[in-house]
Amino acid sequence: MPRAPTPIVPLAEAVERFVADGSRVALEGFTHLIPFAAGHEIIRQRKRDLTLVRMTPDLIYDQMIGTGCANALVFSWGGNPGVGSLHRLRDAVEHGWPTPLRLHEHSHAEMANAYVAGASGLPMAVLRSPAGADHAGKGARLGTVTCPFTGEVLAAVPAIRVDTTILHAQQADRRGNVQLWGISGVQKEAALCAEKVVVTVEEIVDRLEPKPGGVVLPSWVVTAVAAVPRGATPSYAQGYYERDNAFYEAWDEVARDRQGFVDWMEKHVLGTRDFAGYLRSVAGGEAAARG
Amino acid sequence: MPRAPTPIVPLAEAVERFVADGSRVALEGFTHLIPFAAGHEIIRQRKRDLTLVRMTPDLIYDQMIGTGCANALVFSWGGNPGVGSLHRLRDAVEHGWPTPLRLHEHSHAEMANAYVAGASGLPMAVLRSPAGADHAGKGARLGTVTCPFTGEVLAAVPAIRVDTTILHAQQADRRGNVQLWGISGVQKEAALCAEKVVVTVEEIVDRLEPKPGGVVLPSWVVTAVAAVPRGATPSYAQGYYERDNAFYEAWDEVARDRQGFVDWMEKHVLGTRDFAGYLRSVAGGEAAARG
Amino acid sequence: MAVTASRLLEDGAVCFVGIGLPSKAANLARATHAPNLVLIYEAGPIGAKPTVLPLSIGDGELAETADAVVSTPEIFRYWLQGGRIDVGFLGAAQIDRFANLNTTVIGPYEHPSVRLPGAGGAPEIAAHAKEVLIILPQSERTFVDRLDFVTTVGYLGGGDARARGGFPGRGPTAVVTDLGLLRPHPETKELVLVALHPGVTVEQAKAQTGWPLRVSESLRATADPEPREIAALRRLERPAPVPPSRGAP
Amino acid sequence: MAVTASRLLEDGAVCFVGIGLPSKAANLARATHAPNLVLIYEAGPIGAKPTVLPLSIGDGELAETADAVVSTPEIFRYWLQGGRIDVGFLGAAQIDRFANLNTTVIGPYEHPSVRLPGAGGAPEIAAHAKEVLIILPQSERTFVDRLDFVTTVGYLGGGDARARGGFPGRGPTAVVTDLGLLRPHPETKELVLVALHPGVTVEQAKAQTGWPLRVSESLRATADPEPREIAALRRLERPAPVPPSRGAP
Repeated sequence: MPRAPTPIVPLAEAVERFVADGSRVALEGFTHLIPFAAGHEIIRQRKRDLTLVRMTPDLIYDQMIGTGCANALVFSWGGNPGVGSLHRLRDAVEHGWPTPLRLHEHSHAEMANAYVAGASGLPMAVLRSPAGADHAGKGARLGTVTCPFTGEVLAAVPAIRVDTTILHAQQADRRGNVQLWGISGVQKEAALCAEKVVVTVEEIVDRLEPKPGGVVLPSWVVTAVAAVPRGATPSYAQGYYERDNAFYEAWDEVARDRQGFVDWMEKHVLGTRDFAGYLRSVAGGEAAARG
Repeated sequence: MPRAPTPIVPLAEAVERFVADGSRVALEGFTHLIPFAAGHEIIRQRKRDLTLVRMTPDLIYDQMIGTGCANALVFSWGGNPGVGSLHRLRDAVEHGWPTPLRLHEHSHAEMANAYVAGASGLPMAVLRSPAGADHAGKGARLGTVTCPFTGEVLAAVPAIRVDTTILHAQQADRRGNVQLWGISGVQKEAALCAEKVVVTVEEIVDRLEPKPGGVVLPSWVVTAVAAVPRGATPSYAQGYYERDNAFYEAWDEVARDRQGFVDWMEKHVLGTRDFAGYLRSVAGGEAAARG
Repeated sequence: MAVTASRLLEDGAVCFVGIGLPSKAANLARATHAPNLVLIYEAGPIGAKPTVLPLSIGDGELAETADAVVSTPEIFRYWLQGGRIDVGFLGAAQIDRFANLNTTVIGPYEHPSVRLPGAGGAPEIAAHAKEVLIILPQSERTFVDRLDFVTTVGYLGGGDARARGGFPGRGPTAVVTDLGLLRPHPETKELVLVALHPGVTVEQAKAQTGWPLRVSESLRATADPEPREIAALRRLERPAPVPPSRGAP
Repeated sequence: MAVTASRLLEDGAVCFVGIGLPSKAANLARATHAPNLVLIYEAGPIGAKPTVLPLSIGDGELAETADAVVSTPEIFRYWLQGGRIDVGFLGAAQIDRFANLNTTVIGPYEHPSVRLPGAGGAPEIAAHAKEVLIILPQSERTFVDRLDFVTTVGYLGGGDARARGGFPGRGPTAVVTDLGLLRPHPETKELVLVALHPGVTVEQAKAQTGWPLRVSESLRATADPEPREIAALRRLERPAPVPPSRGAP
């Protein structure tokens, strides 16, 4: 209980120590602050048999699924926003490539509530969810509870709890307190439903200045911090850089084809030592866009 | 559905139009931003048979109960923080003076969760609340639900819904959007569980600048706004004025005695036209502290 | 399609919008006849006022122009389930005659021929919004006799099935397609073709529907886009003033 | 009393504190041996570092010095019920031999002779915090054979009654009074006097307890306040630098 201060470590060390093969891992961030650098490091370290949890899998899980890190996915909307399909996710589901993927599928409302329940130490969340829709085969357990006051039957969804949550934030201070701001999605709930919390940040600062819309995670709920500038690219970090919409649009072509995807991942992710190397690799790749 | 803009009106008009005798009313603010001006106006207009809802009744409900506005109280902690008893609340409960008061009594956790359920459109909240404590006679209904996934028995508390919630905030803009910041307690939930929402503000501004810790209520959930500078006194408004701790300490003497209380309310509240008049009256009363 | 849909939105309404066509139509309405339309996106922005169309539902532009940004759980709990949404605006991959929607799979769930993105916010938007607008292209592949998967409930089997199900909102009130406009029959809740875009024929609409399509006796033509609508659409669709991808894949 | 209580708090612990004596003791600990003590107040501040003692639980000083300020529902849901509190620190009007607490009424509930403030955060703090410290003055009126009302559960009827009740936290581990220190017996959970403040006798403690008080065989004296503790208390208790009441009642 005399707590050790939160370690500030290289990302590779954080992933090695706190992401175990076969564990349940959430990398959250609703379009904003998606922890791409951490996802790449998981790919580089060839973690296997992960259960990946995330409302919107986005390109980062497309990459992790396509490189065989995961055997299960808990999610609520699995597309490339505004562009189309996540081809690697589809290939895993439709053809079991590179490895079969079990799905546990929710609506956004169910999943957001399930995260809240996990953060609140409850075994379940209660919500008004429509009856009559298909659930067969979706892999997500649903139940009901009856309100003891009104007799109404309400939907129940099991709480989400994970082994490790990884977030990207704008800033941490030297003691490991973290602040993120802008669209904050379910990041707080994802952090507070996890055994271990790893946060990559744009920068380490002397003092966190409270920001409008700021979400603060005190150091004592943060397991480790790693400084990774531009670590959410091609997602964005409000106040630091914009979303790389062109990358999202171009990804559709890269991921459509297995070999093209493998070559791209080999060259830019597996073939680089760290995220700075990745950024240099893709920046140099504008002409050689197809890998 | 083409919505009328939120009216900005004098406080007396807002109370007259939106606080009905016999209705269920919440004036929230956890120590910070307590809507004293609105409470005084309810006293001046001699509203009757209100069910008052508030986690911490504080001096404002002591004054409203002592002047006979209420016949029921929903609450979770009824003291003068750091000072002692609320003598008018006690007198109403212990001796039915000036009128009997039905209590519906919760813990903070129950009541905070009940507000959340009300804001969420649910009939009840589910929490882990201790079994074994006394509930007999407390007037608050409690029930249980069983988790369909784990079999755990959890406590259930009925949602709070009210006719009118009144808040005090630092700022509104001219369209009736409201922003408050600092300790924000259950204000958002109190607003969102109400049919009508009246907000007194320190000032009307051209544009709300997003603040750290800011809670924004869009104009379309706000029924009316009234500008009442210093309207939370003797509570405080972060960025505007401090809590008047000396007033809280001195109140203990004023409220201890029925006649002293009546004289004080006659002189400073019922005998003044509005909150500005009240502020002048008590400011002039330092020597004549006992009324 | 976006123009017709945008005209269905009344000024001042609170509208929960998905990205893509719904966002485009809602922002067109805001730029033309409904300047006080309140746009809520599931990532957290309330009262967003983007000047260009966002590509994704969590774009920075949405947060920076919003009256408030709240957490995603709060959006679904306090704002949607709390009953504060007038209009839910949805797209879909498949629709049936009772306006039930599929965005999950084509083919059987366990062995889909096409895995679609899934539910997202749609099931609860359709359940809780006071009314629901749906926008999707019309063809035999999208307007199907039987959905491969019921992701989102419209009127279930029709008639009073939805009403008996205890849904807080009253359900879909219009379906806008590239061919025209459909409305549910007041009693049976089956979708009825009530308007066609200029140049589209009833036969064409029937041929591009996977069930025997009912046509209103008072079938009308939708009005041509007005110049100000076209101009507003152009402004919304101009490229955002951001640098090109620094990391071309 | 505050000094003895402050010494029970380990550096780095996360402590949920009520206003008054608990806040005083916790801030004294932070000012002396436990600079990394994390203070959480129910109004919303997390990691508050007040330099003077707050009068109320929502004082501005608490928010301005905090690492984060969250809503009251979040405090009770994510932080307390979420299992993140090491130490809950409570006062009370009455306590029984199994450390159950009454802060509701003296006399029958419907016709109380004294109406007390009520539950506040105590029931759930006592249920969820990993351990609970209690601080209150000791007299026959406060240490009673039978509570008039069980507001907050300590060990219920003793033994394994609490453990069987499914409470997440392990319950009260110490009761600090103006006479000394009591701890629950490891098996029976009945409070045992384990230390006396300098100058207090066992007979006095027994006389000021409403049940036959058990005394530890290894009864010790609490250490006198150290100079740095006294100095820290004086600093915390100095008048806050705010103007006097502008509205004297």
